[in-house]
Amino acid sequence: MPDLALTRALEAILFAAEAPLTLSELTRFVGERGDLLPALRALSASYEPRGINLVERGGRWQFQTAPDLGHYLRTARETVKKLSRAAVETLAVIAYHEPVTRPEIEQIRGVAVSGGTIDVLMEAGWVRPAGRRETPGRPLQYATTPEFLAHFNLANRRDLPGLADLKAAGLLDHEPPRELPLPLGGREE
Amino acid sequence: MPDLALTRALEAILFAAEAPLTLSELTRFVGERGDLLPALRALSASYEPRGINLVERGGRWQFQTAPDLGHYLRTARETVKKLSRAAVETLAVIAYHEPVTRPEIEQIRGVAVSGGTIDVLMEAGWVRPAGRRETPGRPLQYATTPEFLAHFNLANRRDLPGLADLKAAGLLDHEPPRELPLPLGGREE
Amino acid sequence: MSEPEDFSQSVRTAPAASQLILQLGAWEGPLDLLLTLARAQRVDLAQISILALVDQYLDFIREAKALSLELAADYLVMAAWLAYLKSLLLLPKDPEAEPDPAELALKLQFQLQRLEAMRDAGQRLLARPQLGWDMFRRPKPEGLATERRAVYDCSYYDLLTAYGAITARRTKSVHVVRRRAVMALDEAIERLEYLLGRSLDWTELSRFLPGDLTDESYARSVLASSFVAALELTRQGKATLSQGAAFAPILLKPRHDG
Repeated sequence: MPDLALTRALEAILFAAEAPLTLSELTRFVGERGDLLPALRALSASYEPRGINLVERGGRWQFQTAPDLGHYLRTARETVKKLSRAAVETLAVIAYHEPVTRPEIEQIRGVAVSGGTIDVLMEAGWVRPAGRRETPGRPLQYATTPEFLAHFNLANRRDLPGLADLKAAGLLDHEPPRELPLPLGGREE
Repeated sequence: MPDLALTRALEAILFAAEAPLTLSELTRFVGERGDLLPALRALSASYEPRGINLVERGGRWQFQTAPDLGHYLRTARETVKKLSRAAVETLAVIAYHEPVTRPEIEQIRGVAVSGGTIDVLMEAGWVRPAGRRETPGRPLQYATTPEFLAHFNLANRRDLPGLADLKAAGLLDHEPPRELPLPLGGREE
Repeated sequence: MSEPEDFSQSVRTAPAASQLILQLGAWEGPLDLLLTLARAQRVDLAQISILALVDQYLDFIREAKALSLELAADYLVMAAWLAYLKSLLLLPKDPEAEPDPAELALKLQFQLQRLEAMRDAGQRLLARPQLGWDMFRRPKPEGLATERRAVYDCSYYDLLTAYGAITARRTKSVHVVRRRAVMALDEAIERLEYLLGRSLDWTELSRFLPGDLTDESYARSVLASSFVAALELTRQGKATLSQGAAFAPILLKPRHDG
């Protein structure tokens, strides 16, 4: 392990932090000490076998309990809200295609997406508006958040299950130039 | 270390707990597994060199940051503030007339000096209380600090330009006007 | 298998249109229905026969209509579009055809594959360890403190200008009117009356002024005050004034009869 004093400081800071911290936030607390990444990686490795893990999620570092120990901790906790099928599908479309506009989501799902579906995902903190597409109409784009990655235990978007295969199969390409004139249903959920 | 699975469970439970836990509370979470104390002691020992420690306080176990690292958990964010005109003037009076009492500052400025003004100058580190004047009422005197000299790049107070210098530099803007003083009361800024 | 099969299972084993009709309303629009039908073919979506799929969809719509089930407009629009696609696919291949029916079929296939992939991805996401269920963070972290420390900005120039301003203001506020050398009117009257009493005939006013006036401003003050004193004494009937012409010497004579 590199500098023990630095490692201990990082440990204490991450433990006491109210939210996951980026490298630059960590630097503000430990002071200029060169590259923190090797120290964080070593620390993370040292926690790997433990019941507490140090993980990087979307560029932010945090401690959390090991994923296999959830059953010890669930008792007193409310269960995760059940997402509708439409919401899960919309979340997947946004995660795998981001940044993506609502018409694109509808095109992929073949259904008009109700405003409520994206709202639910934004309320959960997993989806955010991500600027406007510079095309006629300047439609709003959506993307996932670091909290989305943290929630599903993903280090970054490359960790999305099956992402590489889907890409290789061309299924994440923005479709061939002309879209099918498929009618969109008004029904969802 | 005894049972790794037990140790990991204890680790996760103590990490995610809202409050320090007693042995019997821990037992409720992990189930009957015999005496937890050896496992807790071993776990505590394994955290000893780390930035996070596992400690027992009055029969309750909890994780906390190592006591020597408190200073890492604070950071200072500097914001630049402009001194008010009243503060600059007060500072100037103190610098030219130190040690000087508040009534004297008021007399020289011709305006009542609010306590907050001197507080700001003390917060900035430029002014300090400098004992009491041995006159009736024993008023507190103020003087400048070494930081004041450092901030304005002065070797000592004698480096402050005299009135003649100020006039020559055009800083003492105009001579007292010839006409009679206006019959006004206190002139505030 | 004694357990009741779920719907997707039953579609796979018995893709009869009648069973599908019972499930009307379970689909999120025509594309969803198409995907369900495609899956019922139990072949890789990449290998699927679009023509067979189109037939299945059209059969489904026809049967639903036969049973007088309410069909959403978009299902019918899709049926019309698929019927059109089918006719294009069945016609002899025309290289000039626009749009190319084979390309349209490929796009439909792509859309079905993509929808299935996303549906699958959603399930795989849900299968992952989740925060608040599998992993937990500290519920009440102490938090990190950010102390806001103010750094005050004041230049040396600001400091000196301020002192300059105070000094200027101060000199102003303690300004004292310099005592100028003047002869007050009372004094002038008293003096003139005394001197006039000792003269007998017309005498120039200037002759009554003190002779040793070196201070010019005092001299002017004496002249002015003495002139006003002469006017005052005349008004009181103690003197008579005379002047031959403009700017001629002013003459003064006592009057004793008043």
